[in-house]
Amino acid sequence: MLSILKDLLRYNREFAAGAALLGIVVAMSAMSALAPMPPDDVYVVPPDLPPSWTYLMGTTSRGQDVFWQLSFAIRNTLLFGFIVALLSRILSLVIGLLSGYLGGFVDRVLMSINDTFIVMPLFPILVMFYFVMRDRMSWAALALVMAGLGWAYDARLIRSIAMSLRTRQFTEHSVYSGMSTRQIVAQEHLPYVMPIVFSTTMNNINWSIGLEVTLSVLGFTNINTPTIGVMIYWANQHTAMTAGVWWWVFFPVALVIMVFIGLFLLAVSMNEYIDPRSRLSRMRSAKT
Amino acid sequence: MSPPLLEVSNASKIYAMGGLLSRRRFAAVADVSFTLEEDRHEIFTIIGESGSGKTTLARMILNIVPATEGTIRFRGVDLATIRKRADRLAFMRQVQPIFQNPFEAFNPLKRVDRYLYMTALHFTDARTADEVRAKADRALRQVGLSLAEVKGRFPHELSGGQLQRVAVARSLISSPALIIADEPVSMVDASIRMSIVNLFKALRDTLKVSIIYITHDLATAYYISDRIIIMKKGEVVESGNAREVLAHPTHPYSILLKNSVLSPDPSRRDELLAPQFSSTEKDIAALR
Amino acid sequence: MQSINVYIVKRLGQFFLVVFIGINIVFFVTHATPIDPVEHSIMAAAMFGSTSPEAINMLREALADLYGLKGSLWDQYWTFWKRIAVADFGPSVSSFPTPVSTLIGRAIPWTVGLLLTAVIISWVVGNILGGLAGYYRENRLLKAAGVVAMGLHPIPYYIIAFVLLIIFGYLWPVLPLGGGYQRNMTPGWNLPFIGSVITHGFLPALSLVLVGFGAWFMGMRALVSNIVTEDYVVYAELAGVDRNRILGSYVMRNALVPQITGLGMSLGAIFNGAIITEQVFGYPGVGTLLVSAVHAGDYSLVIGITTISIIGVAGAVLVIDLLYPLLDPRVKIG
Amino acid sequence: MTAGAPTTVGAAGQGVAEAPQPQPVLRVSDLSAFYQTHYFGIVREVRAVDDISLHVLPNEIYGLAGESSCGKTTLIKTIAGAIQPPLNVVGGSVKFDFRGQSINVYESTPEERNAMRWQHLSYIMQGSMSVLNPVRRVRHSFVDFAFRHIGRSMPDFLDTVVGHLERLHLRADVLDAYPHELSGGMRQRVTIALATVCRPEFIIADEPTTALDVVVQKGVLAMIRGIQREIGSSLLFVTHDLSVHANLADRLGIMYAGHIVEEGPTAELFASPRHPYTVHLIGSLPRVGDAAPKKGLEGVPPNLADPPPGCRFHPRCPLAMGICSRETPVMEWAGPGRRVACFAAEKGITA
Repeated sequence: MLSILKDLLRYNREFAAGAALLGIVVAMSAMSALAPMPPDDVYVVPPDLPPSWTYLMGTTSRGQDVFWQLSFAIRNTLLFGFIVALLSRILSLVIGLLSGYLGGFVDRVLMSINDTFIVMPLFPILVMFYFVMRDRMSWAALALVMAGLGWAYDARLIRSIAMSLRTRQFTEHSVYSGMSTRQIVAQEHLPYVMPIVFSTTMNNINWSIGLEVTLSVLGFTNINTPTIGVMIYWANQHTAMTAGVWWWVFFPVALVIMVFIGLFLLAVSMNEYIDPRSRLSRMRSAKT
Repeated sequence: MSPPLLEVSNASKIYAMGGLLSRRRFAAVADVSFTLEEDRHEIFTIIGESGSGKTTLARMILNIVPATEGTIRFRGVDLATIRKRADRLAFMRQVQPIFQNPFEAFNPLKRVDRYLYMTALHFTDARTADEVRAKADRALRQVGLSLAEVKGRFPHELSGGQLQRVAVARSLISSPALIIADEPVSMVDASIRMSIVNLFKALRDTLKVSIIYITHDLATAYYISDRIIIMKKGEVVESGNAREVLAHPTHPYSILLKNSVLSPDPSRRDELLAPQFSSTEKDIAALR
Repeated sequence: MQSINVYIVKRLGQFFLVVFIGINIVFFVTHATPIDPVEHSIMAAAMFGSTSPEAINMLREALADLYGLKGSLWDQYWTFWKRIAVADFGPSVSSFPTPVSTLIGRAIPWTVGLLLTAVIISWVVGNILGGLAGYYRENRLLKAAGVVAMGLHPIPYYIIAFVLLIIFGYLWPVLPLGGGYQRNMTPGWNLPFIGSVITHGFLPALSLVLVGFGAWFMGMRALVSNIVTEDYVVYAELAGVDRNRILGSYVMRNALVPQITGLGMSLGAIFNGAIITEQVFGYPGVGTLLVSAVHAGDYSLVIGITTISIIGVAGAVLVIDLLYPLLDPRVKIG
Repeated sequence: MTAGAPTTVGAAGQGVAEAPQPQPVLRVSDLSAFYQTHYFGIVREVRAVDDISLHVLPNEIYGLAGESSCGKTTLIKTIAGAIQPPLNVVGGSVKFDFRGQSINVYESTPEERNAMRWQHLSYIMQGSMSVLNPVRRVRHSFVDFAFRHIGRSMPDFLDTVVGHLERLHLRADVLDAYPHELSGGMRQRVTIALATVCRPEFIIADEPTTALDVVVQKGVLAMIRGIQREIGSSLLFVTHDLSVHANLADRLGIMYAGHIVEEGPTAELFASPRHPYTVHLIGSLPRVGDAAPKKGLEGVPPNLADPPPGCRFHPRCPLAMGICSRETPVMEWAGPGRRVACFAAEKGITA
């Protein structure tokens, strides 16, 4: 796995670009540890200052330093995306593998439910969820709900791989080598599923961050935990664009776009790596 | 009197096909019976075209597909009663498969020798790494290879013939009484094919293993078989001593099959232009 | 022929399953709320100034039905379904006493129009350019389009809309922001009005099209670069069949099949995008209505919009699923 | 030095007394085509077709035999002008001569090549399952492939197609079927009909019967040969199955690791193979009624990215001599119509 990453980094331009973008973003979030003030404090610096050497990204109308504020926001946003992806990965792996291995009736039932969640319009449901939760809506509750809603598409992908692996001859060969089901799944099949899990994780993080930003900007989350969305929310509340405080909006938007493109590039390059056709052709040309 | 090695009595595999309302029954294997004796080591060949049910029958004997009617007994044990993992391991120790496509029988992401070690670990008394390696090496030497040639290699680093030899070696590690080989040479190159076929002969004569050889190729069947059955659409149409049946088939289908085999003899090429093989209605029926 | 019926029955079953599960989610989420929805709504209604006792009672009645304060949970559940079956969500709290269904009915044409325009444009343009890019790999213009698509695809609807808003609202204000048409106009089939609708819908539609274009472009390009290695394409090339014909009847025609499936599968997400975008530009569709309903604390309206959205999206997916056999003759077998 | 002195190309007929040799339809000269790839920074070159010369006469069936990944599929792709990077032609030429109208495949424009396709040169591919467009009716394939060559009005054209289908015992209604609605044998006959409807001078067939059952295979081969004789075209037939070649080919070329190692009239090649590889292949063919012990060949086919020096067969050859690992044997005339590339065969030693 490590050597694959090294190869990708060296020879795949998309992967390298994605890794570089994410590197910047992660470095920014790491800066939050060095922040001279807690994120919730307001009016600690003079408000509405444009970017300068003292205040790298300027200051907000609420008297916050955009740079340090952004470091907390991006940290929370990344963490949010990561946790949603992690939780929904567990769901999609379990459901996808189960459906694929067991087949038959179980598969049909699980996939009907799965398809239901794929076409369900999630945004109104999330809004409704906030609506009834109101002030009890927290960052963690939102993460849980989104993980519960965001597994379906990837479960379908994993299922299709599990199904094809089940019928491969080497699976039977492993059975007759005395391996247990657990050994076969963990040692023979998991290597095939891992790359797709990796690439869907990237896309899932994108998806959850996108929705989180949207909900936060509308004020439908806890507006006291700084995230990228919450920063834009406050900027909008203070009509930052009309007031000419463009840096309050520009830096969060630019940074979050870097996240989206960076993660997507990683997913795409990984997808290309795992595409059976391109891998097959590589193997064929190596053999002929 | 000890029970026979393998006793297939009136075994059938019937699938229900079709949609919600109309259910058709389709017999992949219909009422097949034959017996392999314990100490008459032989190559028993099942001949058939695609759709004849020969592969389904092989999978029934391997206890991968359950018989829907009739029984299959191995050394007196009804395969339908083998459920617990310990029983299944005991059965697999005595009955081992060899698959058609050597490139498919090994996981392309895993090293080839791993299958040998796993088999030795689960089916023999070898416990230490050295013992396991010794077992693998001994088996490989029985097929004309050695561990040194195979160790640490991935499937794409070996040729089809080598891989098929490794597959045979792996099946020998547990000293089975019965080997079931499904088209083991159809994907192997012509120049190497006969050495694999000869290998089966040698296993029968020196290691005293009975072999069920499944093929569509009458020529290799004639070359190595002791007894054969010919299957068509799930049913056995003719059976008996291999040389006699193939030299003088009596069932119309067996005769058609034999006449369809192209002779590797250019002097008889005008047979291809003979009327019965270019324009009669019978031929068209066969083509469908 | 038998199996095509089986296919239709299966798709219908899936439609009812989506509606059933969706409405159950709506029911259980609204019933798990820690605050008393009825009194909360009454308070909100009082804030909007309609305090006549009859009106309050009527409101209380409808809300009690919807949020289930009458009878056992099973009774509440049953009443809820009965109300939904006739699309009767009671009066709106924020626009009392207009019924919720009327408000939604007014908003739906805007949303459907926006969605339909954006989906058709992005699907058609994305697929055609993506197909061309997959087939003519070396074309520079198409390669550039690929880079644009790759940059646009991962960015969520909200951010794209927000960036467009900043560009065309503050940096280069040439297009109207907010509303579906100019305020002082009366709706009608006349040129100035239609022109106003188009200029007002341009930015929301553009942001939907940009995101959608990226997705369809990337998907189609990947599909095509796989399909060109299929035997039937190679064979047609060997036969010297006209390249445009190969691209149209062989490559694109086959790629269309999974792209239609993809359209059905992503309709829910596109709908999400549409209502988010509407809100950014203040477009008078379902999305803006939903957000204002939340801010106004209008329970009936939120439930109504969510329910109608679920049924609407499931219905649209059903229509696409039923069109699918026209494109893929092999469905008859499976 | 050689068994038969090298002579000019056309002089290799069965007898000088017969009518003068007709002009070959296909002439491949010193053709080399390599897969040149750069993966993860590593450049590799797979020499799948290496310095091959052959010709095919009018109305002749030329059989090409060889094991998997010996380069035979690459060779016919190169001959058909259907190559794409990473496969590149690095030397030699492919010339067709269709009744006076000649074309040099790698010196012509794409338009010229396209004009030749299907009218003069057609193809029957392996795997009839996937060569027809799955979402369109069979009729459209005939229209797309052949209409521009046959011309005439659409109803006339379809009449021609229906008449042609009858020769292959296919009813007119297959035109309205989708490919998945036909059986494997019918589909393969449809592709044969498709490849022959324009009565091309040259047909390339790549393992067309490999996926078929034996009973069906014999019928399909009979039809291919019947229709080839009827329209008088040349056929380049590729398969690994020597039994098929024995029944179909007029002349046979044996490929090993990117080279043609032996060539000759099929009957003579089977009767007296010269190259040790051919000797082995023919000697080890199992037959019903023959239980005499047969041997397999030791060793493995070479990796074409890194072939052994000298004769590529020498590591597996029972007759290998010192020179075999140093020099590459060239194809030399070895009797009337026959060529072989082997130092031992030159000296008259046989396996």
